Amino acid sequence: MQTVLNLLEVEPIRLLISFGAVLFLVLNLAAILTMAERKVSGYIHLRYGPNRVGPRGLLQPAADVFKLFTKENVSPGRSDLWVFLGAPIAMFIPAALVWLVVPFAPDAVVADLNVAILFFVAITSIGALGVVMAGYGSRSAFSLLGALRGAAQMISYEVPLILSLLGVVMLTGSLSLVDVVQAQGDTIWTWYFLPQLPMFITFYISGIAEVKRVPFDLPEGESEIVGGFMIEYSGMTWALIQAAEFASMAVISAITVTLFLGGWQPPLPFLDLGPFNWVWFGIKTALIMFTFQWIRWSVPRLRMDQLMDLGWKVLVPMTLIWLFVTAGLMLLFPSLGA
Amino acid sequence: MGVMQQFNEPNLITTSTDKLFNWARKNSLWPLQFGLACCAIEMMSTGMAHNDLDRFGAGFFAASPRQADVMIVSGTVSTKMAERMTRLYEQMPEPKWVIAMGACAISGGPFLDGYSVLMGADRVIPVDVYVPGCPPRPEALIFGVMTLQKKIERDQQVGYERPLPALVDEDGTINEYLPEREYTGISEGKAPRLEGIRPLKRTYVFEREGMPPAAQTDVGWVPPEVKKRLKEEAKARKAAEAEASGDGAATKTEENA
Amino acid sequence: MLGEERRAEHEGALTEPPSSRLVSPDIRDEFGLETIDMNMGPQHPAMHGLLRLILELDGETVVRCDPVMGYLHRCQEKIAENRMYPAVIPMTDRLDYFANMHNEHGYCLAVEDLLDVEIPPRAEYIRVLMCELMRLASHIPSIGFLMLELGAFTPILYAFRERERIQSIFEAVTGARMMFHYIRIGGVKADLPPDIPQKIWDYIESLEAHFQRDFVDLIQDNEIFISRTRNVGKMSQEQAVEMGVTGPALRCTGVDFDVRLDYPYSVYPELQFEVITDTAGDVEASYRVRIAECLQSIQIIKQCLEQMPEGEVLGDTGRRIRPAEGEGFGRVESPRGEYAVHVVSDGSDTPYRVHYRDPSFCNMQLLQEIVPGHYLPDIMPIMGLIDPVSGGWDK
Amino acid sequence: MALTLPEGDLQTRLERYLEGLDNRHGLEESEIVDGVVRIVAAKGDVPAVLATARETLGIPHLSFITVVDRQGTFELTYELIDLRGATVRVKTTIEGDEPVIGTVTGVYPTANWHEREAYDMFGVAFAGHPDLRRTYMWQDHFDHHPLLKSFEISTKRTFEGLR
Repeated sequence: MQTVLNLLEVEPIRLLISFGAVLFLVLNLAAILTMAERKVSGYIHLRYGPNRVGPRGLLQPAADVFKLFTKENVSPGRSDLWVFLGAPIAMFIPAALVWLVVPFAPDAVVADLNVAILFFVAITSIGALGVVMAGYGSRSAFSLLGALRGAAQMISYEVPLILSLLGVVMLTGSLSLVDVVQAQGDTIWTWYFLPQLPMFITFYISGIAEVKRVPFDLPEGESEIVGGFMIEYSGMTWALIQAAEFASMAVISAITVTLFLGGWQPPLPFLDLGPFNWVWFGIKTALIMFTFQWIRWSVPRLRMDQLMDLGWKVLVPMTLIWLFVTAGLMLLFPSLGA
Repeated sequence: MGVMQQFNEPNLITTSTDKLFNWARKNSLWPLQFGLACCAIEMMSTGMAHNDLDRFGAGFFAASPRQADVMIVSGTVSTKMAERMTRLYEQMPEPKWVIAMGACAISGGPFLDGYSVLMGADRVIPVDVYVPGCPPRPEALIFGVMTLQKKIERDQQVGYERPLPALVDEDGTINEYLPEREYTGISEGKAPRLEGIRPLKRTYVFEREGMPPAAQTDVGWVPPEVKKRLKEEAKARKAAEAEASGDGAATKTEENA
Repeated sequence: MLGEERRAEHEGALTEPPSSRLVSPDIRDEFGLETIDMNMGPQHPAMHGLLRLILELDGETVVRCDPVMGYLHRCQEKIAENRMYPAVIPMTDRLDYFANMHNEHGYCLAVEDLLDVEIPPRAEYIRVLMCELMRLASHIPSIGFLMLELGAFTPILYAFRERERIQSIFEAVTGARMMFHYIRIGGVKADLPPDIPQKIWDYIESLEAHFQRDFVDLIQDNEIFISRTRNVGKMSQEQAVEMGVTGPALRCTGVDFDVRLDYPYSVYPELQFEVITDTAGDVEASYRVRIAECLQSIQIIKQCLEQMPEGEVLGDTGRRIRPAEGEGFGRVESPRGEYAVHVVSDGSDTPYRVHYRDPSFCNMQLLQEIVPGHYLPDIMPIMGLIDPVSGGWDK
Repeated sequence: MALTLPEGDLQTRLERYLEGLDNRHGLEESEIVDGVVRIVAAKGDVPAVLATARETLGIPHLSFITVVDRQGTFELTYELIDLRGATVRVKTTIEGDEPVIGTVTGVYPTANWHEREAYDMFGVAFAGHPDLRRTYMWQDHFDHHPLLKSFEISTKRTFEGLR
């Protein structure tokens, strides 16, 4: 037993095992989130949602996954096969990779990089590549439009997303996510979402845009371009795209919690659970994801030009102004900085 | 499924995987979002809050045929639509099922006499479950979905003989197996023409400028000079044909001689 | 008018006319720009049935839009020629399947025009009552469909909850949920069951109580809804009248044409109601017209229930309906606009010719007029503005 | 923007329409029956009559065009309404096996699809129509005009067969 625990201390083995655990979590997360999505939508729609498969319908995602496993995998006759089949993988890998730097608890992080925020920014922006590959590979007017929309949207919203991170980086003075969480302290009013409120809102909105959910789901646009870039995918490739979407949604929630809502820190000092502080992280992430779903079922979709207006004319100026305000305040009161 | 089909008869592996996959398939039947006519409204009602089809795991109406498992043919199928419907059916990945909802999709229903109405969806695609009614109540459609679930439960990968249509004697013995209906024809091109009706002469095809190719086969009114030219061309063609057939007859007689 | 202040507040937010987005073909050639052809439909989630649009797109801007119909052509007019007069009524149910009662009513009016039959006043009131319930059951889902096509999923479920309740009333009265065959030549099939007037009254009261909450407060002031619908599908009065548009799509431009008032039929002259108009002529205006018309329908239903006389419900038409040679016309205001029927009789017991003027068919001509210049996603709210029904335009 | 709809008493308006049309064109029949101006015009006059109705008399709306196949002749009914209670019904008859009549799309743009429908169902050609395609049927699959009386569908359901 002791040897096994010692083995965990050895760096490459620890990394591999913890990465395996994270991958397992991510893959299951997609299933759990589809179920949550259907249940939440059910309650918003005044209906039950799945309740026949297993207790209270909890085995529904299992049925969906096994069905998709055995579904025929169609690729259109004129598609660019390698690009077509590579796209879901190119979408899934970045979504899963970002989990490497998410700190679940003080010691529970796969890789505590000192450039974790840069890593997050770099990896998420690869996701747009997968969308473009899917749209191009499918050879369909609908998916091409979806891919163009997706690329434009994800690249545009990358800018406010990164700019809104900078306030936190300035306050912390570090690019490590563990440092960011530790700098926020264990009381709810010292978390960064209060001093950085405009940045928090910007990050939240551009986060929704980054993961392509309503009201920013233009690349999919079910009632316009019938699923957009994923219109031609079936079976497992489609499931992989869905898994990537849900994983990236979860990762954006997790990063929001880490940067602005104090990560694993309890809201008040006496609620400190010690080694079980990851429960706080889980609760906060779930809450953010619930708000994503709440928005999903409540508002209509924007149009492309309005989306660009919002991104470039509202969010970017707002973050830039607040960046200068933060910098000025830090110059005036040096105690603010870490 | 290639691995499984190497077994000649059912064994432990095939039966247990059958159980798992049939359970998964029957509990996750995603219908294609394919509303044809009046029945589509009742199909929508079925998916809505009062009759919540999502309870059975069948509530995700897939807009793209690639992600759908079951096609609910909800309404009258016109001959113009039959080709599109067949194409949609072919675009769906295996395994796939079809529910014919309503009298029109079963037999043509009240529009049976119509000149552009297909007498039942099963003339072009194989149908698994028929739900009668005009339109069927949502409860009836839910019953149809549950019937389909029972059918899927019986499915086997190996050792399952599909029941063939047969002529059966009074005592129940099978007299003669009938050939299976082949579903070809419509998706390859043309819908079956109505027979026994004299084609009228007052239609002409012409190409319209500035229209995409898909719309160019439609008919338009033709100015008289073009009409004249078309008539002359047809006459010339007919004359050429007559000449050719005359030649053919001549050669034939020569051969006989 | 609902939300008039907010409109003033937002004025000038989107003043660019859609046609200015179009690049002229010369410029396109000069810069080597290419357009793409795209087929939308017939199987498409937002096409209200089986409509195929051949689109030419310049980026996301629609250059040309060509609707292709006929995917649900069910030979209604030919079949009607081969059936006896009463046997055509169930076929008209299947024309515009969101306005079944109005279709029956229009056809019966046309045949009664041929026959000169006396219709009992109670039957007239029941007809109007049922038609207005049908209008509610059509307008409320059409608001839901508009939102569904904009990407919000929830309103359609709330709308169908109301439709389900109205359908249960229909089922109690007529025995069917959708295809009623209730309005007959000379009256209606049967009297209302004794407890139904009270049930309708209770339902209408409850609908009035939560209508504002479910369909106005939830939608009207949503910033995204406003930006997606304001100045989208904008048309002038001349344009609308020229293209033969009727119904809410015409009234949202400000032309107060309503068959119920201008070409009065049945007992509408005895009832008090307003013609709802709006001035903007865009999708948002049509939404507001539909909302206000629902409230008017509620008022009409209440008046019908209060004023309904006792008596017979089916006039005497004889066992075999065989009108003299001639022509009959019927015109009603269906939820989508002016629905007219022209019946030609040759003295036999089958009509010689039946022609339906369906509002969906005529209103759809707007598509090729107003869609060019809009962005691709704007087609969906414009379909919501016209709100056509497949069975109607294809007959 | 604002569109002016005809005003005044219904009866005076009807008389004005009747007079206006009667004075300008040689009509075969013209009368007022039950609040409807009923007019029978020669085939060639129809576009001109409708142009007068729209341009001079200001009747804004063409409701529908009905074609009736009288086996040998075709009877066309143009129903115009002024959106305020008055109706003008213009009838005409086309002889012959290949009916042709002038289009009214220039006068009433809404006639576009009505004429396409009439062409599809009856084969009545409208000379000068900008886009005379079939609306419902396909040329590839179907080369009949189905509403002609010469085109028969399988069953005719009347009392005649039952008694």
